[in-house]
Amino acid sequence: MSQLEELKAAIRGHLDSLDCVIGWEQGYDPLHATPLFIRNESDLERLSISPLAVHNPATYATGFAGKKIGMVVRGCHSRSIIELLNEKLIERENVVLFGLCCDGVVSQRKIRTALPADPGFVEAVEIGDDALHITLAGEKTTIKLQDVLADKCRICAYPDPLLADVLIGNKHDSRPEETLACQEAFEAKPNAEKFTFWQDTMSRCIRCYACRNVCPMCVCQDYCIAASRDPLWMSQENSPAENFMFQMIHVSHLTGRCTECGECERACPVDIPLMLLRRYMNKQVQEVFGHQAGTSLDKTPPLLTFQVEEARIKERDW
Amino acid sequence: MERFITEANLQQFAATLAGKKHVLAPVASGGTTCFRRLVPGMRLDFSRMAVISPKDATFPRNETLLLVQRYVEESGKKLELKEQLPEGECIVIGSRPCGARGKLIFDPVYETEAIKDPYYLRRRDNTLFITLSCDRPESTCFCHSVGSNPADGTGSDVLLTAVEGGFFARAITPKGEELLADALFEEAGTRAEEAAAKQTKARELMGQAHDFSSAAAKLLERFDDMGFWQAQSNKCISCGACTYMCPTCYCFNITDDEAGLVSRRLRSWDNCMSHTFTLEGSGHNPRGTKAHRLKNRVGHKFSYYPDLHASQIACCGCGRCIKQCPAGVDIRQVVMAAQEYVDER
Amino acid sequence: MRIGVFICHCGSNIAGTVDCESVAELASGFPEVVYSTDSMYTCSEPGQEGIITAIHEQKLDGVVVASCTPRMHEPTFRRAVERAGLNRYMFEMANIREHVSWIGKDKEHNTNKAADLVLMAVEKLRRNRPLVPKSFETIKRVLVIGGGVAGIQAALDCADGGLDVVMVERDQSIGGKMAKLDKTFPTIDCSSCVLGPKMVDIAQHEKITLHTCAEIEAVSGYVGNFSVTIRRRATYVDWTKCTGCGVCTEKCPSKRSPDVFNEFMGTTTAINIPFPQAIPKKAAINPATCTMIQKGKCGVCAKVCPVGCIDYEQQDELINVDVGAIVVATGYDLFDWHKYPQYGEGRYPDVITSLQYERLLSASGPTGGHIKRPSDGKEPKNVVFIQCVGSRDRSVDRPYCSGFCCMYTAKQAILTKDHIPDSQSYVFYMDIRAPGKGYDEFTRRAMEEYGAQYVRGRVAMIYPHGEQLMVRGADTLAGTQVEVPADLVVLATGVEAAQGAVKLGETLRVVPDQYGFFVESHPKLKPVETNTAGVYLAGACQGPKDIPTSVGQGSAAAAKALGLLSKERLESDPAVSKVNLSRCVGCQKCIGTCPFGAIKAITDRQGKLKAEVIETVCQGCGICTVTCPQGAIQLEHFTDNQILAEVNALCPPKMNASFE
Amino acid sequence: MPAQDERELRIVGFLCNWCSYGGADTAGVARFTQPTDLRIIRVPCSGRIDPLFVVRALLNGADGVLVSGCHPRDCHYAEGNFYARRRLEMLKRFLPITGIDERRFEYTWVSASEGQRWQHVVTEFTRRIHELGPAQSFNPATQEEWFNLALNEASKGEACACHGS
Repeated sequence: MSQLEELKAAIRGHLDSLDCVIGWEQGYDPLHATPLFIRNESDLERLSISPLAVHNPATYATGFAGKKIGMVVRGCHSRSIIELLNEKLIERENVVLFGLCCDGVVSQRKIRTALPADPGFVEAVEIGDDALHITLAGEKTTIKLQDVLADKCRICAYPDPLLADVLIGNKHDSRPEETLACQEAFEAKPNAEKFTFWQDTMSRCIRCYACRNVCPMCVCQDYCIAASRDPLWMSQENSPAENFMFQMIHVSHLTGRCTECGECERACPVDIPLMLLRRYMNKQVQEVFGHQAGTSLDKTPPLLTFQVEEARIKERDW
Repeated sequence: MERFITEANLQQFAATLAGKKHVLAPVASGGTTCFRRLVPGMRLDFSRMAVISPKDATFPRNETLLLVQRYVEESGKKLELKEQLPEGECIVIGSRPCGARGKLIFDPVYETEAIKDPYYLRRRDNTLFITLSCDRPESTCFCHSVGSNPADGTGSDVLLTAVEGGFFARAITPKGEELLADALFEEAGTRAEEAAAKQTKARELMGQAHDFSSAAAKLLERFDDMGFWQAQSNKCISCGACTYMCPTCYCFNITDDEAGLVSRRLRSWDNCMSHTFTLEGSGHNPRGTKAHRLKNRVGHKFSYYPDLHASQIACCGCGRCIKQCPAGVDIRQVVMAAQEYVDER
Repeated sequence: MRIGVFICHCGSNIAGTVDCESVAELASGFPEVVYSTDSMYTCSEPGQEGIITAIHEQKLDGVVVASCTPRMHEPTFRRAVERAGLNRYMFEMANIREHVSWIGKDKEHNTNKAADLVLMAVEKLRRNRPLVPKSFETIKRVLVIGGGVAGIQAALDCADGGLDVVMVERDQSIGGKMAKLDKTFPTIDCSSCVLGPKMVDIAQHEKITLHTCAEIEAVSGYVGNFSVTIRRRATYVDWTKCTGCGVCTEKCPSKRSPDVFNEFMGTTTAINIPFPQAIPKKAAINPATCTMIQKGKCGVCAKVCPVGCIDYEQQDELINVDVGAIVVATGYDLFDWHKYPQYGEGRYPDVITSLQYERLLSASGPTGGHIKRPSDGKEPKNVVFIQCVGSRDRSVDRPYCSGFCCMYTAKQAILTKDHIPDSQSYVFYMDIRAPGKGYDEFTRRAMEEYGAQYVRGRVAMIYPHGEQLMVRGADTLAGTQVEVPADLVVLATGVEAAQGAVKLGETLRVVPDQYGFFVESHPKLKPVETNTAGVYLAGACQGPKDIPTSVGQGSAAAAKALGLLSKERLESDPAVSKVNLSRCVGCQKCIGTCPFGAIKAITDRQGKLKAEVIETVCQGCGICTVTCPQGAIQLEHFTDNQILAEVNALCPPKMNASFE
Repeated sequence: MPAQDERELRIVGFLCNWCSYGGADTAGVARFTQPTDLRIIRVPCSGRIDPLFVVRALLNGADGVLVSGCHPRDCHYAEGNFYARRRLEMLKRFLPITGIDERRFEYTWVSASEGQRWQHVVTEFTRRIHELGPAQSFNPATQEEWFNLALNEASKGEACACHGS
């Protein structure tokens, strides 16, 4: 039985007791997937778990407060769920997790840039073991999966769900923590270059808040201080400084809570590499608090607690 | 007037214009193509449809309506208040027909008997569009279903069509003719036919248009059916990507900023998918859930606006909202679901 | 709003380096400022009247005063605006004295800075709103920590004033350092005769509950409603039965216990009553030296005790008590003089501390009141006193003056002559500090009537010289080196904060200074208050003090506690956190970070979880406001908007007229 | 002492009421001369200082931001500075990725009795900020700056090799 069929069978067994199960299906064309909310057998038939199925179902978890739902989760998604549980934002008995041992998902941005221009109509996509075969205007283009794998998947240390009620697929051997060369290269740049980079990049931001709303850990959403007039943290001015202020709010509120699912960067319509900020902050959190959000149950986010003697905070003397 | 311009000359034409005027054009930066103010030295990127529409030209994301400065003089305290009406001409190069045509949706709202928005009108009247017709329509494109086509010149001053070695240019307005008088444009020769063939092919690629004519009434029928809207909005994350990207969304917010001795009244884009859009002072929100908000967005474009304005659908079919939606919400599917809805009871 | 701005000259304190007129003129252009003026002394009667008149005449609904630090006169001006009918929170201060005029002389920069601070205050004030305090009941009981003379005085005054008092003493008996003294200066009256009756009063007062061998374990709550946990150490004697007969101490075979009360001038028994006048007069076992407890062998005291009160199994006991106010009177300890190499670092038994000398002088001391030197029990003829041992000395990090050593040294010189008429005293001193009533006369008597030789200079070394010690020092007045043979050397050991003061400070949220003495609210105007409301200081825990000053401060602290608890209800500071229920998403993060348990979860009418602040418990720190990501819980008077307005006033964002 | 060079820079201080604000008062009472650049915002506790206040000030154009609270263990509210320490440390560590020089932000502890220490902290921090010079505005201040920004090499290049290529 294929993994998909195995998964369908597992979901089928739970469907009656759940409000819905969140998975994926094909989106507006064969190259794009979209979240699927499975409520009945015909919904279930449309389920897809290809590497195109990228969305983090944990994004929707808090929206179903009080209802019991199922979610198909990859490794990174399960971290989001664990962090939500740790912060008591969802309840364990209200979620059934169908875990997928994951070999990585694609980056649509990379697919797009792998093609010389807008692709036009996508007629068909065939997913091989290590490549995507895309049919455009009758012509087949092949892209290696490895070349369009999302950044987070290239360095993923947790491909298998850390929490699941049903586990589908073969578990991976444990993987070392890795860093992205591009991340390191950016971090190593001089301040002036980084500053200019963010100035320019932030001038592209339209403050649509897709990064915020897609973030599974952003639970304020409707009450985000970026959009409120009381408290009034930000002007509605769409300028680099104000846009960056919002990103700083997001980073600040995610300190020690970000599970690195990469949804913010994926959702950004103008391709702002937000994960540069996330990964850097997470690295600091790891260094100072030895904490990685969503990797184990019953951990308090580091900024919500303290130690009288902080072993790894060296206070600067004067 | 029909002319031809080579790709290199078009780049130069744009650069020269940019030295003199405010030019908005699609530019690739940081891996994405956006309209931004062209600075001599930048290159136009025609390979992709710009992520954000050229709406900024006529309806900028930010607009200072007035500035207030406080100061003290010998004679006592002073307060200076300056209205900031937009000045200067703007030229958009490389908009697509959908984007250029989309701005027409604004007119019935901002120029009525009762209300004339001076900021909008000044910008509209001082902006020229040099539009590029589409030759590779995408899976998300549906301009043909909302009364347009990939070579629609409506709302544009010049329409460019890519032909061998450059672009065939056709002036649509007298101002467009003035632009084409530039020496960089050459005789069109036989390129008119080549362009026409390209345009026809592009239209054919789009296939059968969907008939949205029943949408207005069908959407109204579903107005009170919140179950329908909840199902449709399941995956929506209630962000503003769709509205900010949309060439036809014209909602704005006005906020006053003040800091110390300076204050400012700012007009900025607003977003009906946001909770705060309809949040009332009392704390009550008539559109408290994303289902309410999606209903409004779709309803407004395909039902309420057409009802008020000669059946004109407030959507230009550019597909940006579909393509850029982080959750893959497809407005076509939502409208069709309402059109095809069968009451099972 | 209609805001009035008042720029204070503070005489020349501010006006000397700030152009107050131009600050006032600039301020007249600030948003919503309708009245702006400068005045000589804004805090004075006419200054305050000026504010009140302006409020009435200009119909002001907010006032900014630019003057000294708000930590000084904010309450004064708040009362003034209240007298004029405004809410006291519709007032802001700009600190242009401590933070401007006093720290720089550049008038132009100072004036600009003052104007900035005023603008900041105006911008904050525009976002203030009237706040009304809530009232709550108080517990009419006072905790006194420390049973020395300051604590005794505070406890008796509180109890006489009608309050219940709980006294906690770390040692076995109350009495503190004073109980160890023989006589007191400048009257040479018997210390225990003066203190004894007061100690008895403590034991007998029906309003006073005494816990000795006890320390403070934990304190929670807030002014008027503290909840205190006291740890009472096991004494292995049931004090409800012990009559203090002393049979056990006579029979105890373990006679090598260190005699703490006698400053280790000898040994005592493992079970003992520290001194005859001890209160409570109960025996206690030193578990470190009791062979029964250490080795399970002996049990003599249990056998001889006529009432059967010995309990070798006794455990520490935790006692909980609720109090409305706390008086801290933990006193001092002596500086460890062994740090000084020149005094022999403890190699010479005849170098002792002044307090040990007191025990030698005392009739109830180890020598029965006869001065016998420790080495051979001989009566010393030449006694050398060295002052400032651990005082006024940066090299041992004790730069402060311990205050009363000059006086007790003079007293001890006089008493030496009284005890041994043919003796000669020498005093090495730096300066004589004798500013109290009758004090200087007293030191003169020591020199003139009792012939004590005062040598102005420091001692360089002490070395053995036959049976004697040779004290070598400088006589800075004569400009020579002197050597004095001594039979006994008494060190006027300086005062330092009591052991454990820093830890107690953490428990009480009272800050110790760098030497461990507790910091008072204001060095002049609030000498017994602390920054924690309802916690007061008495005696040497705040800094070195002699007996009359300690007693006076004990009474002062009692007066503060009595004054506080004389009100039926107290008003809580309304500058506490408040939840905007419509913004709260019920994530409960604030509940987790509140140090006071002042936030609880509630369910609103739609069944949604929300946070709610218990106003009287909230202390107004604002940790929750930063914890809350959506800004739903705001600390009143220090809201995000108010602080952001100050930030924006100081560094205004560029208001672009046009964009890219 | 005037500012260390002729021009004053904009330094914002956030001080807790009980310790550091008192320490600054103590310094004033003792007439400990300090540079004039710093302007102090009084808050009840360092636990009230949202790191985002610091960010707001920096993005508004502050040349430096100094935060000071009670020494650890001495917090008037028992725990405020423990939270503050974690929050502010993370901010300080985060700043380098933004290109904002993290030396423009500092946090420290000064008690109410440490007037001299306060003088030292202010003097040293002000000196540091003057060495760094005026901060660059995050929003380009002029049209020309906008243009230069748009043309800047950094903005043309990709964010990183794996991002979008």
